[in-house]
Amino acid sequence: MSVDIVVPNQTRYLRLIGNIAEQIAKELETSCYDQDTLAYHLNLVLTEAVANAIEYGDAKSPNHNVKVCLSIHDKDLRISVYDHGQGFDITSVPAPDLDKLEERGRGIFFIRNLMDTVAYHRSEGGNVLEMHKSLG
Amino acid sequence: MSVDIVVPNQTRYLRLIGNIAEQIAKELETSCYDQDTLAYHLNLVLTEAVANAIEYGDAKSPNHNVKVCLSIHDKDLRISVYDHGQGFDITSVPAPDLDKLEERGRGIFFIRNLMDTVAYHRSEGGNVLEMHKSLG
Amino acid sequence: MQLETRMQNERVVIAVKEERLDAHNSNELKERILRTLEEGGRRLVVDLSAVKFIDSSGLGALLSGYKNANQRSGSFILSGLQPRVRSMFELTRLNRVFEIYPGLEEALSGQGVG
Amino acid sequence: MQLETRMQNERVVIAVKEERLDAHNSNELKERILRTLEEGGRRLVVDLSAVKFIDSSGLGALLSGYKNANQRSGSFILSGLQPRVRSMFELTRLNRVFEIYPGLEEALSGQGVG
Ligand SMILES: Nc1ncnc2c1ncn2[C@@H]1O[C@H](COP(=O)(O)OP(=O)(O)O)[C@@H](O)[C@H]1O
Ligand SMILES: Nc1ncnc2c1ncn2[C@@H]1O[C@H](COP(=O)(O)OP(=O)(O)O)[C@@H](O)[C@H]1O
Repeated sequence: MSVDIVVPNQTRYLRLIGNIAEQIAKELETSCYDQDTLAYHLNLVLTEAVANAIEYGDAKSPNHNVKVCLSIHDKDLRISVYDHGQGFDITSVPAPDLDKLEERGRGIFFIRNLMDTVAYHRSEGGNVLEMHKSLG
Repeated sequence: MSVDIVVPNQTRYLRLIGNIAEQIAKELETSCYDQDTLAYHLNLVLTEAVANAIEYGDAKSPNHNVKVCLSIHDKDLRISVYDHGQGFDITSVPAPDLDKLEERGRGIFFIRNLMDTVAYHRSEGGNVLEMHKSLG
Repeated sequence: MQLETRMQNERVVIAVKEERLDAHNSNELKERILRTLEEGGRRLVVDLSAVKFIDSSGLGALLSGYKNANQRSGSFILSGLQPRVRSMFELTRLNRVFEIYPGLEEALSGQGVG
Repeated sequence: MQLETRMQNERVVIAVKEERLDAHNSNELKERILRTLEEGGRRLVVDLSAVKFIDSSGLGALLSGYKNANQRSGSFILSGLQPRVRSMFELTRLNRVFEIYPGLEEALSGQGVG
């Protein structure tokens, strides 16, 4: 199963993407996961990733789109979020110091916490955040 | 905005597709349409079209997929549902005689009623049901 | 599919405990209705109050029940249609075919039934 | 964004009437809290009972309110966190930072506040 979503790079579409993620989670057979918790987690991971793609991805072109691909095969969940920005080195993003009360910097933290693997690299003339989780 | 969905050709995925359609409807700006009614109608149109694609599309290969593409641009809603079956001539499907109590034959009727235009033709080595509605 | 069958006021009530009645589960409802008739049930009430969505196959399953009950001189009534579900009956004019009551209580105390 | 601000028990209650608190609307909450402080409100309660989903920017908006209230020697407390929302506070250990009450009633009668 796969779902590809393309929306204008506007935060008002975060809800749609998050809700679609929840609907998909409802259909997944998971042994090791409560279904509603999984739904929240997928919603959160997509919301954070797409919010970043909107914020850091080419703000100069307000009519740019953000693309999201979700696929599930044999209990393997893969999510890709594409952006057209400068890109960044995700391996150099430190874990946030949770004792410091920074207002920002918990997005990648959530994503890393809730997915098994996370990578970011150039792709298709832009960048892609690739995430994977085993639902086994 | 566009959403493409690929699911195994099994009726258990009708709910997911219908629910995604409802989520999309919630984000649409419509002047002439109650939002919840539009949500039901899109849910129904997709449920009917995908149920047909599953039933009449190549039952011999149980691992075949059904593809659905939804797009909205400038208040124009387009839905395409692909199947890999024998195909049929949609123009020769008569309107059902509503006074006869047939158990079947109301799917295309609903689709025609709720969409502005409906066409079916060969495409991509299979067939596609193309539907359009103006949300203007 | 979640279907609850019980006797109430000398009727067999089949309550559909699903939000969707569609091509995925409508056949199961059709079979349940048939089996109920075969087992001698003659006054059937299908309670749809939990159903938020019905498609053409769901309507077909109910029509099958209606026709089979008629053949056996039984009665077949519906209760609890939500507004959007009801509008699908109207679009197909099946609201003129089925005996439809707002709620289960009215259906069970309904006059002129079976 | 649906935000309800009202005085209750000498506190300013800001009730978030949205199911989602995310990057689309969290800035509006942040601004509303700031304005409340600028207008002299010192004992703030943010009621999150309607919120089913919060992301990192929502947490950030609440932290901004917390820090700004502290700077002005005000109090800033939260009420009504749904379980899954609460678990996001736990994952980020912010449950140790914020004063959190199960419901608005407890928050309004809370001891050691402001
Ligand atoms: N798609 C992206 N493109 C460029 N930089 C990004 C992207 N996503 C994240 N970053 C960088 O990683 C940092 C951490 O991201 P995140 O944890 O989501 O926190 P926040 O966005 O609140 O700063 C950001 O500040 C930004 O510099
Ligand atoms: N994707 C399809 N491929 C082939 N035939 C189709 C397809 N969709 C519909 N049909 C034909 O059109 C007829 C009417 O379809 P419909 O109104 O959905 O009613 P039903 O499926 O209940 O018979 C079907 O009986 C079938 O013969």
